[in-house]
Amino acid sequence: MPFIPHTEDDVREMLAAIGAPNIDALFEEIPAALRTRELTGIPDALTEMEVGRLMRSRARKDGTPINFIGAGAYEHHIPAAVWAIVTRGEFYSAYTPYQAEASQGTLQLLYEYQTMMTRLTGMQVSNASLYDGASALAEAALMSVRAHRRSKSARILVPASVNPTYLSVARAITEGQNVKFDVLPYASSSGTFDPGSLSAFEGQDITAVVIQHPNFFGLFEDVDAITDWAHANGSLVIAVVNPLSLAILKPPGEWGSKGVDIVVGEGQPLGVPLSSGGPYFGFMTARMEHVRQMPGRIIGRTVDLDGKPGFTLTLQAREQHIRRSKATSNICTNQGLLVTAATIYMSLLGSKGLERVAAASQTQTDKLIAALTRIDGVKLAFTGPRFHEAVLRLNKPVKPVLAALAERGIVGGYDLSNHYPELGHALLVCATEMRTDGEIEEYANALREVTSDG
Amino acid sequence: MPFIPHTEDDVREMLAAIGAPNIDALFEEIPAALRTRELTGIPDALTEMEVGRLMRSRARKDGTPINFIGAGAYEHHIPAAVWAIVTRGEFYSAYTPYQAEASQGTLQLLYEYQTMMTRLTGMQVSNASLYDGASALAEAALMSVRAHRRSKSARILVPASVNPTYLSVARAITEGQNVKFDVLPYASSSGTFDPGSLSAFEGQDITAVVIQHPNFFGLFEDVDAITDWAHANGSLVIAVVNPLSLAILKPPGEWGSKGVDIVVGEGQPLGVPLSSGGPYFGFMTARMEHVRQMPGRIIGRTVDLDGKPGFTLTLQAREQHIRRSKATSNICTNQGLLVTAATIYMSLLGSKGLERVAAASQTQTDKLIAALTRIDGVKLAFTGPRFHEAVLRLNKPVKPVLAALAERGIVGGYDLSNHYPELGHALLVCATEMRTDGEIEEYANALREVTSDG
Amino acid sequence: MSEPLIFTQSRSGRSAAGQYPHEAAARVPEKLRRKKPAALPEVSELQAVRHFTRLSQLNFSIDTHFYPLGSCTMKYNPRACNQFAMLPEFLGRHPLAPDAVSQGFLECMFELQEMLKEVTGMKGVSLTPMAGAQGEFAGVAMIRAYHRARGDLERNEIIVPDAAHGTNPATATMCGCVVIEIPSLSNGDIDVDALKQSLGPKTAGIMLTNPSTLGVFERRIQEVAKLVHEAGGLLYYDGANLNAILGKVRPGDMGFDVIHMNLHKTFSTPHGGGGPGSGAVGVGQRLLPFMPIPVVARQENGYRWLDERDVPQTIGRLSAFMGNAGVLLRAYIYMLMLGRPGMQRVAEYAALNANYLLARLRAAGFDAAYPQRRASHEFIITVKRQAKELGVNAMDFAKRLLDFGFHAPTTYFPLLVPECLLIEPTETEAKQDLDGFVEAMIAIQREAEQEPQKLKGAPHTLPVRRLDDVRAAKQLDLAYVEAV
Amino acid sequence: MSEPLIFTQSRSGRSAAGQYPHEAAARVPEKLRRKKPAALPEVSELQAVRHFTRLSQLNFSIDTHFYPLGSCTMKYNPRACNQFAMLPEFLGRHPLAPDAVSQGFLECMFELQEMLKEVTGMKGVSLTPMAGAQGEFAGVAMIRAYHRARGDLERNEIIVPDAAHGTNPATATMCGCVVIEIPSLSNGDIDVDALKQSLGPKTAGIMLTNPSTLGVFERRIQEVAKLVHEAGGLLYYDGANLNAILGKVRPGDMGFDVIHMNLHKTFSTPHGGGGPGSGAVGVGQRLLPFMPIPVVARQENGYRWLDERDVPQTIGRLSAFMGNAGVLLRAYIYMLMLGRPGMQRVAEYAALNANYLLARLRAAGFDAAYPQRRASHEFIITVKRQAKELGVNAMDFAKRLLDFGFHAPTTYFPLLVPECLLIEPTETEAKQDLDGFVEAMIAIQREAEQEPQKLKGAPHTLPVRRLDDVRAAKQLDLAYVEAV
Ligand SMILES: Cc1ncc(COP(=O)(O)O)c(C=O)c1O
Ligand SMILES: Cc1ncc(COP(=O)(O)O)c(C=O)c1O
Repeated sequence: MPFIPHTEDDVREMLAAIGAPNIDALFEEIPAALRTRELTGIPDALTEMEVGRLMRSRARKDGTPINFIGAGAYEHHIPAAVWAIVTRGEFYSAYTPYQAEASQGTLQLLYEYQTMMTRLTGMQVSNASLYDGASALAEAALMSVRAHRRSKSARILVPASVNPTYLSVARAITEGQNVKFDVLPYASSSGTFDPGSLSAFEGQDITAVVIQHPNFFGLFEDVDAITDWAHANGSLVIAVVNPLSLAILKPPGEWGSKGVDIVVGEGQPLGVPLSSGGPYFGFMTARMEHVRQMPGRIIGRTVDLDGKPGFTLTLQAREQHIRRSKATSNICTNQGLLVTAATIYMSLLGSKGLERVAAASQTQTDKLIAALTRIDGVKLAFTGPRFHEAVLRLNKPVKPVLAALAERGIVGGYDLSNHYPELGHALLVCATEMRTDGEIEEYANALREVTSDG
Repeated sequence: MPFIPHTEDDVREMLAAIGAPNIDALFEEIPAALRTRELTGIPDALTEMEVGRLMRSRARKDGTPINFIGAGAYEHHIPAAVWAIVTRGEFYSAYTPYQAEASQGTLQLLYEYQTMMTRLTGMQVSNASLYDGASALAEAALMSVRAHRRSKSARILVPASVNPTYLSVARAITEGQNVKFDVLPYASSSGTFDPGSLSAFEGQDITAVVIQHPNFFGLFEDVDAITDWAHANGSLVIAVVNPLSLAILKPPGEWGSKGVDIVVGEGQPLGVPLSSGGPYFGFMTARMEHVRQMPGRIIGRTVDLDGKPGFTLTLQAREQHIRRSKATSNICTNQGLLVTAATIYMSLLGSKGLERVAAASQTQTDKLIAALTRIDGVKLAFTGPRFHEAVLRLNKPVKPVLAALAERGIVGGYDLSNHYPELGHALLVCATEMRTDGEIEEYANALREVTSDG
Repeated sequence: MSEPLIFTQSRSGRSAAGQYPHEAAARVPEKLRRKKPAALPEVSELQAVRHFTRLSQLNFSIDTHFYPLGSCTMKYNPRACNQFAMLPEFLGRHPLAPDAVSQGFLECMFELQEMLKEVTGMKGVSLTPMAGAQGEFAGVAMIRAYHRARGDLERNEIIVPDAAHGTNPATATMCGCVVIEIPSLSNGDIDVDALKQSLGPKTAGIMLTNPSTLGVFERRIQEVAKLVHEAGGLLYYDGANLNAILGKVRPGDMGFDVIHMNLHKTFSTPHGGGGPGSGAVGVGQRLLPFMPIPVVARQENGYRWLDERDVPQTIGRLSAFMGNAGVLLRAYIYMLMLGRPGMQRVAEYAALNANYLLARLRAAGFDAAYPQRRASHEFIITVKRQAKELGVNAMDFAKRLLDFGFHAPTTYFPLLVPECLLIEPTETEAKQDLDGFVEAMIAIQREAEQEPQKLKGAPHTLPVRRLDDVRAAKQLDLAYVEAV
Repeated sequence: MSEPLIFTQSRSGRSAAGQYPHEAAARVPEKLRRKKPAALPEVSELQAVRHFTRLSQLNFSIDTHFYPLGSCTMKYNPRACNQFAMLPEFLGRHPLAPDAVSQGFLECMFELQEMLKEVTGMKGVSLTPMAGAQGEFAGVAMIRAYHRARGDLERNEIIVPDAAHGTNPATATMCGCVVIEIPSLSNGDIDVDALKQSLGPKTAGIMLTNPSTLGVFERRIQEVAKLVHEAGGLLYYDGANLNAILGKVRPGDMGFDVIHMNLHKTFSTPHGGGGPGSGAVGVGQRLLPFMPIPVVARQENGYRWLDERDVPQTIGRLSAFMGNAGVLLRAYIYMLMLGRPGMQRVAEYAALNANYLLARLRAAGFDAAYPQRRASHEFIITVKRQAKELGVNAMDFAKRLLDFGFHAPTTYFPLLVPECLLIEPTETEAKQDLDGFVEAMIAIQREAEQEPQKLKGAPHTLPVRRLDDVRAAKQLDLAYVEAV
């Protein structure tokens, strides 16, 4: 019996102690009519060896194509030490640190994480993670509604240059609480949001303005102007950022004249593998004044009976297990293990390392774009300053091009035509520090072939 | 500076404390003429990311062919838990447990290992490992010379059905101490050693007789008769065994009427991956009366100042760091981490699990032989009872056959023609529980193609 | 044992230089450029490895301790799940990679959906929710969408028993619903009369977990289902406790319309010191059109994700991609290793362990909260009597258990049982360890009688003694600030 | 903290059933069959995982502690080395697989040979020895083979300084040689006069490590080399201490004919609580024909192993296959990450740390064994004075250091320095940690003066207190026997 330690003797003695004739008797309170007869749809047990064989064959089917997509998930080098430590049983198999004294490892690590995230984003407080970047934006929207006492509208402005999936998720999650997102077009020439277009909303009750920077197209937004407009208009500002980019970009805490109110984003670039989209982690930092409106766990430093410093979950009165229907969010389990990875990652890289990674990613993307736009029928859509992604316009539909590239072992980018039909045959590409010059050349050669066919 | 934690400030302060003008001054005692100028043959440093890329490309070159060789190294399923625990820093990065109080984890584990090995082999004492199976045989030979006070000959009988490489290694290592190995032919009909042929040595001063069981051809030897002959002749008996086979075979401690004197073998089948031949570990167990002649570390249980049980290196007076030129062996560093793997492996499998693995390996080998000998020109050389290896005779030279199979992703066996030219085009094949019926069929199909060519 | 903050080990100019590219300079317009580097730690690789390795040792975990945390199902997380989920191809797969290079992964996900349907008795499964609470969200959002699609716009009340996990009412609120709390009877069952009174034209649905967090099976579940359905409401099953009934009774067969499962509990994916989890949802016929996307479908030319075009009435997306894929792979692998017989054994041995532990603790003089009932996979001991007579409370017992090498049970939840310890041993613990726990409880009881300050001051042998939570909440210290 | 033996957790009939094949029965002739199963532990997977995880926590290690064990070079073992050496293709490669499916691995081995040649200044390298001692064996065996090949059959004396590691004389014996021990001078150098007297027509060679295990560089090495060569002997370099001179001076340039390297020290492969190691050997021109096989060669059609047919005068094989391949891969990866500049830094910072620690300890009143000398990568403190004045010895200091969270230095080696602590901080430790060690030593010295029983009874905070080694050796308990 895999995973069951009971011997026959054990079972006999245990039943005797219980006073039950057999194990089945323990389920006697379940109405007989409801009892499951057989789980015919479940296959027989496989041994670990057999499962390993199966999973390796599944994995082999997918192979290891060279990846040029970003679109919210980025392939960066992850130091071997990160996951060697993350998967240590003491981190991997512990629960949420409810018993603080028996969880100081996790708690101190989370406190260190919170510190790092406040420093990276330039804010004062951080929670201990949300599910992912998209749901973090939803939580930020709800938080802004709670935090902005004077605003009654629950109306939030979002440029269309924000990750469209983030917007869908935010809508799905906040819809029950009547949050309204007004989507504002980006400037078709630049691919960025024009702060001037905000003047139409001057004086209106806008709870918050969202800024994604770099935006979904990889471009830099005019964050100062938008932030200042929002504050002048009495609105809060929610920044959506790639944490890695903050190694080279001014932190949201310094945008405009007083900095943003809430920062969220996807933590994946900090030491978390792509792994089909998750588990990743959403991060959230904010101004201290909003801390009681924050969703999620927060760790505080305190002292023990002997006055020795220690760490504990704090401000739990915000949370569902205490406040129930009045909690700031229903979140309970978060993404602790990924935060563990990120904390180790940030410790190993330091700000200098992050800066180098960010810069190298930018450089490789520049090379990628140079190589691809040399191909007839491939054009750069927006030429402004950018981080490590860019929109290309092809001379033919993107989907079959991507399929043909996949056959050549290349995952060529993200097809924008569903979300942004106005861009035509648009493809979002990305290179990180992981992409070599040789791989870029390989991609260019393949794309040349594929786009010139027929 | 990868791996160097020093900041410029640190260096300055440290040099000041030393009173040295610069780091170079610390090497001033090295004659100037000898100082190395530049290591031109060493390439520039690679980052971890770059090394990862390089190593992955090297690994890809070798691929993952399906393996049908044994010949001393066997591909068994290794539970995921084994190496997850073995590579924990506390095991992985600890030194030999000289400071017992700070090494109780390693020491207790080794004591548990010793216990398991004595139980598996049916002997009374075990050391904490030797380098590998081959060098363990060499050490056993030397030990038998020391242990057998009455024998003056240092003469050891070895059937030719013993792994020929083990014999080479034993010769290379014992040669300086004038140990002489007399190699006795195996019976050409059966592939096993005929105990009757020992009568020629009756009454001679033979220090020890070596028995490998199952022998190099995978066949079972007449261990009782050989053991009893040796003891009757006043010789010691050294058994060379595959530890996995002992789950189904009578342990050497029960061979003949009084059991063997020393047991050695290759520990690799117990949870150690093939990994190109090492690191593996040699094991050695023996009768208690010989313990002071054993080479290698031995762990003992004792008590601490408070009477609490604890573990420590013991009988160190046998070892080089105490006894120097009079030590039982020069061995110092052994193969501790692999023993860690084996101990966890044996704990997870238990004797029932080992028995199943052994039986499944035997079954798959039977199927393999049935499938291959159905091919024209492929014959089974020896038909006696066997464990999980067998000798096949092909109708053409083995080397090109193996090369052709390798092209088809199959590592088809071990070419015996160098060591056993008398066997003709002989191929030693092996299947373990890891080989599926499908893979066996794939091999048979490939071999049919390859042997029928031309 | 304690470990200084990593920031105190940092020195300007130190780094693990092998971890980042040799040279690279970013091009950022002046006004967007970061001026002062973020003060992240500057440590060597060894320092980081040592720091976090040492930190890890300060934790209790399943891999090191018996961890009978009720409602959390802390059972063995097989190492194989981790190893195979972390095969390089799986780790390297971009979530938006074309289907052509994703069939292996998609096949796993499809089969996982199918198996979860089978064990829950539901008609459809979406794997996308990233934890139990998000699964609950998806469930309640689907219930709302269902009523709305029928034009039944008034139904916004969600009935929740007082024993429910906090995420249930919190979720209802998040979905814009009004929470109607109903009491439990003293035997642990729902107060069906109170339920009847709560039902009405505004009833959207009810959220139940069965067995409840009181550790007992809701015997009148069929009646409850009938009542709610007749009132026009739907039934939500909080499947965090599925461990109790896996292979024994299926939520779909009990009449539930929607369920979320905590794969990080029943299906043994690790909890990672807080997460990640996965809250896959299963739905009956009525809610099929509303499932959160994406969902994997098998089609002629292979597997593919269904999206808003395929499921136009979907409640939408709940994550940027498709949920916690790596957690899902682990659950899939675990289910394959259990197989049909293993799946059935889960509840059997979970119940055996819980009932045995309960029997032994009662025999040792402890009070069960529901002494007339069978325990499910967990049960409640109340130390109300000890609190009154000896002045030691559930927290004191919990903290003292830590000194004995046992993680504490869940304390003070469910809220309706005073001084409660919610104990869930899980099926992967051996009798010996349960016996050890009983002995510890007996020893602590004796201490409570003879030297209660031993409990009050506990723990004594951990990296820290009892922490000042009040101070933590009052003098907020949420991020380290270097002394100047 | 302590953990019961796994045997006491075993129960008949328990198993981790997912780990072995469903069904299989062996066919073994009756008289060869095992009758009673070996009494291996019968535990669940969780029990095994928990047991060994908990055991691991009882260890000190580099990943958790500063570990200044002299002569052992306990520096950071980069995790990348482990990760890349354990790529599935490398783990799965059978040692006897045909060359056609081995080129990737062979290329790594070839390049490793080349790099080791470069850093040692030797002409050939064989990677096959499985630890330092086996490397020594190979070296001395080659020296013997060399003399024999020249018909110089009388040369069987190996000269070994008294400071040498125990493996040196033990190896000489194993090779059938006679050991001639020569003393060291009070300044740590070899007594060259004594050397001269020992040299003669029976001299096979000399085994030296330079810097010696006394932690100082042998300044007259050129003279020594000349003398030995003139006497017809060869020079063996014990390269366990190569960390001290990597990139600074090469054994080949000093005149050595053969060297072994401890890759598990200088090249930072892990020591694994006892091993594995790798004792690759390098040889000069004269010994090239005698190298242990196999050795990798690059040829037109790729890489291949050379064997006895290619190296007919070889001393032979020392392992069943080709040595500790996985260790070699780790060393190779490490060397690639260091690269040329990193290789040079090793000795620089190892020496900086050693000399700094020495300077600080001396400033704190401790006595250096060789106060006039620069430390190499390690140095010796002697507490002879404390032993005499306060009755506390080197062992007491060592054990008390454990309580302070530092692994003890090597004690009572080299044997010629009384009450010695051989301290090797290595280059990967930060100044802060060295400072912490100095503070601990100062505190212990203070205790030695004020409450020496603190030292005598140490350690106080570890899983066990000081162990009774005498009892261990007298009442041998080498394997567990169940009480009946
Ligand atoms: C009964 C019950 N419901 C819901 C949840 C919420 O699940 P999660 O923590 O995954 O969001 C939990 C777990 O804490 C639970 O025990
Ligand atoms: C100076 C010296 N020589 C030789 C050795 C022996 O090396 P190994 O332990 O790898 O056999 C050691 C290590 O213990 C050593 O320090």
